Amino acid sequence: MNDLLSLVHSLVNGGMDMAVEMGAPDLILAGIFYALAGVAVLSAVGVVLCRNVVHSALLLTASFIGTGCLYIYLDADFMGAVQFLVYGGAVAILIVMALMLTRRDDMDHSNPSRGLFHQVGAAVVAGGFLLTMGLAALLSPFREAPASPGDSAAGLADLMLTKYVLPFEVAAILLLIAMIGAIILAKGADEA
Amino acid sequence: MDFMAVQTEILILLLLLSTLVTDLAMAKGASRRPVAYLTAAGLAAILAHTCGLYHEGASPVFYMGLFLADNYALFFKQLFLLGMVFTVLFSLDYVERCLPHPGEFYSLLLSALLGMCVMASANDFLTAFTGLELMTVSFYILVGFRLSSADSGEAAVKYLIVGAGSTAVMLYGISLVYGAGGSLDFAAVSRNVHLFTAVGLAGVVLVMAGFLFKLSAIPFHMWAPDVYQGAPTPVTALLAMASKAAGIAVFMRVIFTAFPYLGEFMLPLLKTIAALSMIGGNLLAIRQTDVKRMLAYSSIAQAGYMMAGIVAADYFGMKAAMFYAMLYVFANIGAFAVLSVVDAERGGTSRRHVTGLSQAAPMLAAVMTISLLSMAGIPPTAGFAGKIYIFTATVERGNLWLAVIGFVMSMISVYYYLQVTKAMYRDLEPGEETLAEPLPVPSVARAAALVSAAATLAIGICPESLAVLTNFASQTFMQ
Amino acid sequence: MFDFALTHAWLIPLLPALAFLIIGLGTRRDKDASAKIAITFSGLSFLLALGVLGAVITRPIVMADPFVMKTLWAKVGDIELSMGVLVDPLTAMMLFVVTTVALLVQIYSVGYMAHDPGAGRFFAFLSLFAASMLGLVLSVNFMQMYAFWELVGLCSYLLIGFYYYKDSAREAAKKAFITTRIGDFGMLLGILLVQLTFGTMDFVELKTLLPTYIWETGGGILTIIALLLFIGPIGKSGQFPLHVWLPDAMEGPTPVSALIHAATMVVAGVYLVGRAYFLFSALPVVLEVIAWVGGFTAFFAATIAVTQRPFKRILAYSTISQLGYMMLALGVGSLTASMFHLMTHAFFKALLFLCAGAVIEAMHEEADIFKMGGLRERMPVTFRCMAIGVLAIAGVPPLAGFFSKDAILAAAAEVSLPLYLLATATAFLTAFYMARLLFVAFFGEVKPDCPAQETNAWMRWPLVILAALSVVSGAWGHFAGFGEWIFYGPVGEEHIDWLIAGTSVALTAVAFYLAYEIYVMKRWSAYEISRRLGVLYRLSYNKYYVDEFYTVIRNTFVDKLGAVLYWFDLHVVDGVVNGLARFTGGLSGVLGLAENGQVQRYVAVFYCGVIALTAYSLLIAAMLLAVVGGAF
Amino acid sequence: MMDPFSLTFMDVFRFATHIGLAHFLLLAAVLFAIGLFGLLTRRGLIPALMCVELMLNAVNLNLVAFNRYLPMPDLSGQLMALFSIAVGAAEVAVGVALAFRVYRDRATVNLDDLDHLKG
Amino acid sequence: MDFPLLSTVLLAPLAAALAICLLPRESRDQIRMIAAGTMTLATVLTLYAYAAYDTVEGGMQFTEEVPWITDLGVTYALGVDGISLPMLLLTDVIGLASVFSSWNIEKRTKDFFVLLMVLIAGVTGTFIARDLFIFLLCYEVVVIPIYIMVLIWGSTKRVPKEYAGIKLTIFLLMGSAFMLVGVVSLYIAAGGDSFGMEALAAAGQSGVLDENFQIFAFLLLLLGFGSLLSMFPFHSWSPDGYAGAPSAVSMIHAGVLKKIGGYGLIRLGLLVLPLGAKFWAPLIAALAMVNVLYAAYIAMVQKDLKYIIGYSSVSHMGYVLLGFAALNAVSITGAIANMVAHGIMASLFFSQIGYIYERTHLRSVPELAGLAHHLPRLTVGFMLAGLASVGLPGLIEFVPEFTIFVGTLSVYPVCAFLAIAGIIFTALYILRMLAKVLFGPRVERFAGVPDEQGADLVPLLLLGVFLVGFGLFPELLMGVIRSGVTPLEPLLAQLSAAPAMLGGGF
Repeated sequence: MNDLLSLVHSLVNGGMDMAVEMGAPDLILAGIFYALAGVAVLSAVGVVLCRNVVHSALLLTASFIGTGCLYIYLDADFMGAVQFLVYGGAVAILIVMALMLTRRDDMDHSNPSRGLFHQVGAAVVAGGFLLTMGLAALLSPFREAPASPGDSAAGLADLMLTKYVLPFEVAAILLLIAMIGAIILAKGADEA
Repeated sequence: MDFMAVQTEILILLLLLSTLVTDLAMAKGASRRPVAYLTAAGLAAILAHTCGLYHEGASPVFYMGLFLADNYALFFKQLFLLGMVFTVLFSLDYVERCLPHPGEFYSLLLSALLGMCVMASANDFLTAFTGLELMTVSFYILVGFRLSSADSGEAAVKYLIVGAGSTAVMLYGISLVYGAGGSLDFAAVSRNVHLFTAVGLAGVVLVMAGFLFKLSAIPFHMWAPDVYQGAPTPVTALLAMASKAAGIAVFMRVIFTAFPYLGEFMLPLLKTIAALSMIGGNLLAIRQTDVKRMLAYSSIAQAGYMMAGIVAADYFGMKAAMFYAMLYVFANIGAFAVLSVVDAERGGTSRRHVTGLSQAAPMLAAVMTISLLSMAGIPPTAGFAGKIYIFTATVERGNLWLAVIGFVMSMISVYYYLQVTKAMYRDLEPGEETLAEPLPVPSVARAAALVSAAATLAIGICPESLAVLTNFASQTFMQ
Repeated sequence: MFDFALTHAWLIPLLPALAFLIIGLGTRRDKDASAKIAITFSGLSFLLALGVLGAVITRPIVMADPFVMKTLWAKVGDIELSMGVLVDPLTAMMLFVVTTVALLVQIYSVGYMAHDPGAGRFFAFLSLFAASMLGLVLSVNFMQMYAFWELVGLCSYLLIGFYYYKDSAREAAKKAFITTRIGDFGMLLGILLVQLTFGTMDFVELKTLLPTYIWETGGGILTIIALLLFIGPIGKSGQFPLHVWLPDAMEGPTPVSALIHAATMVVAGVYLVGRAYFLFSALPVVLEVIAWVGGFTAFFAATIAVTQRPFKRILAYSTISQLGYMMLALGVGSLTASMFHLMTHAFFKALLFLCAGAVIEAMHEEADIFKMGGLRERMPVTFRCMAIGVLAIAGVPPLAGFFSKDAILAAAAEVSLPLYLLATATAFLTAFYMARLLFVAFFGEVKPDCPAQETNAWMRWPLVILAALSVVSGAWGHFAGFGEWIFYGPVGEEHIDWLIAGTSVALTAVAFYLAYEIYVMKRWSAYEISRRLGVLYRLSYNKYYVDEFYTVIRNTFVDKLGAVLYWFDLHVVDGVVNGLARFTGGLSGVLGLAENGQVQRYVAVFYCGVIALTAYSLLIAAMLLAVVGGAF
Repeated sequence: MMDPFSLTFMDVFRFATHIGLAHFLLLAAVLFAIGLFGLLTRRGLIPALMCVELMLNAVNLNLVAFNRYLPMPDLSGQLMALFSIAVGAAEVAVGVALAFRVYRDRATVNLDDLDHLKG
Repeated sequence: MDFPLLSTVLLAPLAAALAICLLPRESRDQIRMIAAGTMTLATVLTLYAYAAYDTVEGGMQFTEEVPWITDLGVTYALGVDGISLPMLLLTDVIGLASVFSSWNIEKRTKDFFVLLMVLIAGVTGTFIARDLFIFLLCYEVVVIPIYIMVLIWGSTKRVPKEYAGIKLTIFLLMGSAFMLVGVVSLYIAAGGDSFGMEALAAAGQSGVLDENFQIFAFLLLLLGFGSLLSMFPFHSWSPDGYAGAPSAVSMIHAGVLKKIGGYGLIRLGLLVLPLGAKFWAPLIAALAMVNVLYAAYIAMVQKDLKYIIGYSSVSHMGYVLLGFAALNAVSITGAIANMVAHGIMASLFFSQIGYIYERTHLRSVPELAGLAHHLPRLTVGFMLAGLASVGLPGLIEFVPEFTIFVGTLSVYPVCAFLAIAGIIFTALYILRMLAKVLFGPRVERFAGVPDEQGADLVPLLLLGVFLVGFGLFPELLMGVIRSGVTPLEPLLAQLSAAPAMLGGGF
């Protein structure tokens, strides 16, 4: 897994370094960004439109991976790693298993959508959200001043064990409880 | 790091672990009463312990001002503990009869409690968020805990879906606030002028939406009726009193410490939402026949009242909101204690199920009536004093119209509360005679109901006793 | 002795009141004891009244300088409501009349009610009535008068409805109360206006205040006040158009008719005008109204009486007619004549009614005079008394009616010829219908199944005493100087205008002759005459359809309007209330439709809220940006 | 503040080629909106959960981008994203368990069939 | 501090309620005895207070004061003056009578008397409270017991009792909602540190509350007190409510509870918001006039006895309102006295109707007839109440009505004129009812109905004594009221120059 991670890292960062050297950093950076963003967005679109739920799940993973790459693009290596592991791996697998368990028949139409009316309504709501958030992003005069945060894993570890140790513990309990709860709910289902 | 600041949470965590262990140690199929008693005793002990934690002067802080154990937090923690203790007590029978894994049930209750306590003390978004999620996830599970009931599962799914949507929004908001405020700390955020940019303001309202979801204020209320109705009755009780109060606790802290300078921006919104909640909640409750569902709508309205206190945006308003949150706990304990018994004995909580209660169990009927009247704000129950506090504060800030809406709607609410009273007290029709037969009431539940009713009346007649506490707690923000 | 009576005049009404209490709370089931108590207390009251009369005669108490005693009853704000006694010759005369008639009627009632199980109640009510009437007579102010005025109305109501099991009695009682109530309404308004205008309701004080007031502000508002006040007497004294209750009131026991609806209560209106004559006499317009109302009523009622058949009904219309006379006298400015007639009328009309009672009782409740006949032989004493009464009312000298009626005619003639002619015509009609009554009932053949027998002693002796009074009171009054005693303004000179007197005596004689020819000799068929007169007869027989008119009015403006308003209340006022409730419920239902159980709908709504909030925040942000610019 | 009516092609081009915070914010908004659309239209519970994950993911992008492009003193933005991932995972776990539970009761995991509670 | 007389009067019924709670359901006799004993005690104490009240001194007497809720400025302050003392007496007398009227209730006796005691305590509290908070508290306390009592022991005639009960409850509560807003804004405007009535009144009269505020706040109070007093068009709860309620509730409701409206208008409306009262007075007068005539007309076409008396009480409340609206010492004295008078009279009516209904299960006028033959005592009760209602002298209503008329005729000539005309219509419907129900031929169906005796007779005797006693000796009542109204005279004199809507009169 570590190997894979470093491979991707070297690929992305290597490309960037190359671009910087070539004197057209912005353009190339933009290209990479658009490529990754395209992967993320198109996969996401696929997730919500695919009729086969297994395809949806796979595309979801693709979208997650695209986003994970973007994290690395943003110098958040550790985040990227977690993204691949948790989302790309665990969550996706969990979901696929769930799909298998709850739906054992034909997979082709396993991911039905609501009717057109609903779709239009949903599109309006989603579009509205997009519009407002997009406007918010565009209307805000941020003075960008990228600070190099240094090693993301170390920085995060530091925060997690000092300043945010309490939420860290709480999150641990949260996971524990989620596990217990999931077991009970699922076990209850089995027992019935 | 000052671990004294988190002693309550640590104690709760220890209790949580001991319940887990006890549960595991017990034989399969054995009654889980000991776990319940352990939980209740432990919670009572912690509650007693917290009483000694009120203090003058500076409050203990966990680390870098990120986790405050101030009187404000303490007040809310006591509120949660109180609600939890009583819920455990009155639901002993219910849990044993209707829920498949009572041991874990108590563990989950405690984890939800832990989440709430963290929320009450949290002084940064990350802590608040994790606390909130701990509570929420625990509730997802608790709502779906009644495995014998399909409605319970449906309710849990709905809660999860809408809750996840709300979590997403809140996170979005936090992200934007983080961007604009440059930090996750409430104090640091409050000082950042970028909060006044589009991203900042949008972030603020999204965060607000996330908390308002917990308060089930209109228009973020849609989940509440279904979830309240489907959830096991004790869980509904907790959703109504504790979850909501936790939302209020963190909401007020966020407003007053993270966004203290956004008053002009937020107050019109909050007023509108408060008014909408008061109107909509009460109107929607009118048609309900299921008491739990009715209480869900009523809880929307109650959230509106509390928000009316909050929008006074001053010491008096906060005090009033806290006062109201506390008395609402007692009212809920009473109502849900009765409903739990009814649910366990008669297998439902619709008006049909409470019919004839005044003859089957006169004490329960009386407690139910008193509790409902407290929610409606009819003296001599605590609700009346609470409404006076809230709307005095509201009027003082010039929001007379809000007070008009509040009072008028609370009188309309009497209508649907009285529908329940009517069902309990009316003459039985032919064919309903069995409903008059005495209902076996577990003595603990009876005691819990009585205590809550007594407290409701006591606070109503002598509000000073509680007001002292809220004064003390609300001074936090005045320092 | 006289002083004692005077200073204890307040006992006069209180004694019967006490009797009422004792009977009501204690002995009402015991007929004899009740009767004894009632008569004893009435007797004491009568003695006191005699004492007062003596005191007034022997001491310098004159109209201008009455004896007054009063005590505070209630004080509201700065207005003091007092109760007390005001004794002047007018009062003394009234006290004497009322106590006399009351006592006699009570004695008579012992016989009359001998077989009625409710006699105890009857005596209680009679005592209450006596108390109220005496209180009214003694009033020191308008408020007291109004209070007792209402109370006599109550007693009238209770006594008319004494036979409560009879629907007709029940209805008559109700009608009496409500009709007089209309009058009371006007009177109450008048009294209130008096209080507001003068700040007092006391007769003595008003009398002194009034001239100054008229001097300063003229009589405009006073005219209104006086007219309003006069509405009360119109109702109480059965003046047109509120006379309708009086004939129906005959449903009560006959002693009641005698006491209340002939001798005392119905003259309260006349008495009121007399008592407040200082006010009325100062307002010519009002006097004219009074005169015309009185004159018209007198004639109008007489024309009705001519065609009626029931014994007591004829007497009732006769009473109305005579009350009209009294009003007429007041209207033409002669307090003396009015009061004189009031007194004589009290005696002879009470006599007539008591005779009627005796006859009707003897006839086993048969009231139609045409079913009687020849009673002269069966009931000789009653017949003689009746005859005296008839002659007295017809104004045959030297009986009482002659003097008092002549005084009125003389007074009317002085003021207005039309009124005099009206009064004279009335006198003629009066003589005619009274003669008709007497002839039809007492003359002719005895009907085969006639059960009549002479009455018992309890009933007989009061008749005799009243008959005696009917004979002598007129002459006594005339020659003892009634006019120097009760008067207003300058003392009227006592004389008999022989032209006027002669005319009326002659007309009376003609009327008697006609009646004799028609009803005794049957020279002309009464039926034929009525058929010839056609419309006139029907109008008269049906009392000019006044009752029917009122029924229409009541149905339309009271019951129908009430029904309409009730509809309005149910469907509009309450409809709005229910509508609001239904609207709220409906709104609840409509809003509830949003909660369709679809969780995605819930999410959508949630996000709509979010979008709205965000849009608002963007708006604010844009505004801030416009203000602040790039200052961030 | 940009005046949309005075934008030239060059302005647009420059904006498009200079990747900055705004791009990430927009991307996040787009991803979020897509997820939202899916959440509102997918009938199945599991696909809906997937869409929720998409949304959370979009938010994380926001956090990380803010942390990267603005002068933040520490990595709390990333940390927040990390916690959000954890929370998201927990929610999915519970959601999946619930899916089993509901499937057992109702033999369906379609959200629109879960409308027993309403009114 | 002396013996806490007023506290005893207030708390005795509550103590009785508690005691009854602890008794078993079956011991009906003990329950009744406790209720009756308590109310007798309260009545005796009140009578003592009435006798011992120093009318020369005037003002608040028998005062008690204990700080209660310090952060709101609420004090447990009790006291009576010439305005509230008659009301207190009324409450206890009617309360006592209502206990005896309910003597034969066999269905859920325990619950009934518990609720009745709470109800009486609540009403008592409103009249003796010197603190607005306590006033409100006690006022709203009474509504819910009434609802439950209507629900369980009420009767369904034209409308179902459930409807009548909820209508009454919600109507009154909606009114009180506006009142609460008014009170809260009043409290804030007066400084927000005391709910004490004296303090608020001082603020209101010293100009702390400006005129516009007073006008606004008074309107809110009027909505509340007006609905309570069944002011047109907020009256429609009243007849339905009485018709649905058991007789004890009707008695207390018509007899005392309604009077809280009038009492509140004087105590709060006039004393605290004098300018507001003055401004709205013409409207009140006009509505009062409508009340009198409109309700009288409707009463005329009613069939159900309780509806007749219900509308009659609406009509009579018109006089009270009119007396208030005229805003002078005489008219206000009349208004207060009229409240007492109507209270006694209406509760006597309802107790007698209750007896008829209990024994015959009939209340409809066309179905009843000739009761005088079989029920002479009941007839006396009916006649007393009816004749008092008509305003006969010697009975309690005469002087108050007269006083109101004197006080109002010069202020609102037209309204007063029309309202005085109401005495005709009152006579009409009352006498019609009496005639139909009591008199007429013997009806054998009622031959077996026993006349009132024992406990049933108590309401008649008790209320009758006051009905006649205050009627014959009105100074007993007016003297006390005068001592309460006299202190208002300077205020009223000031007010005469204050502006009113529509130029002040018509």
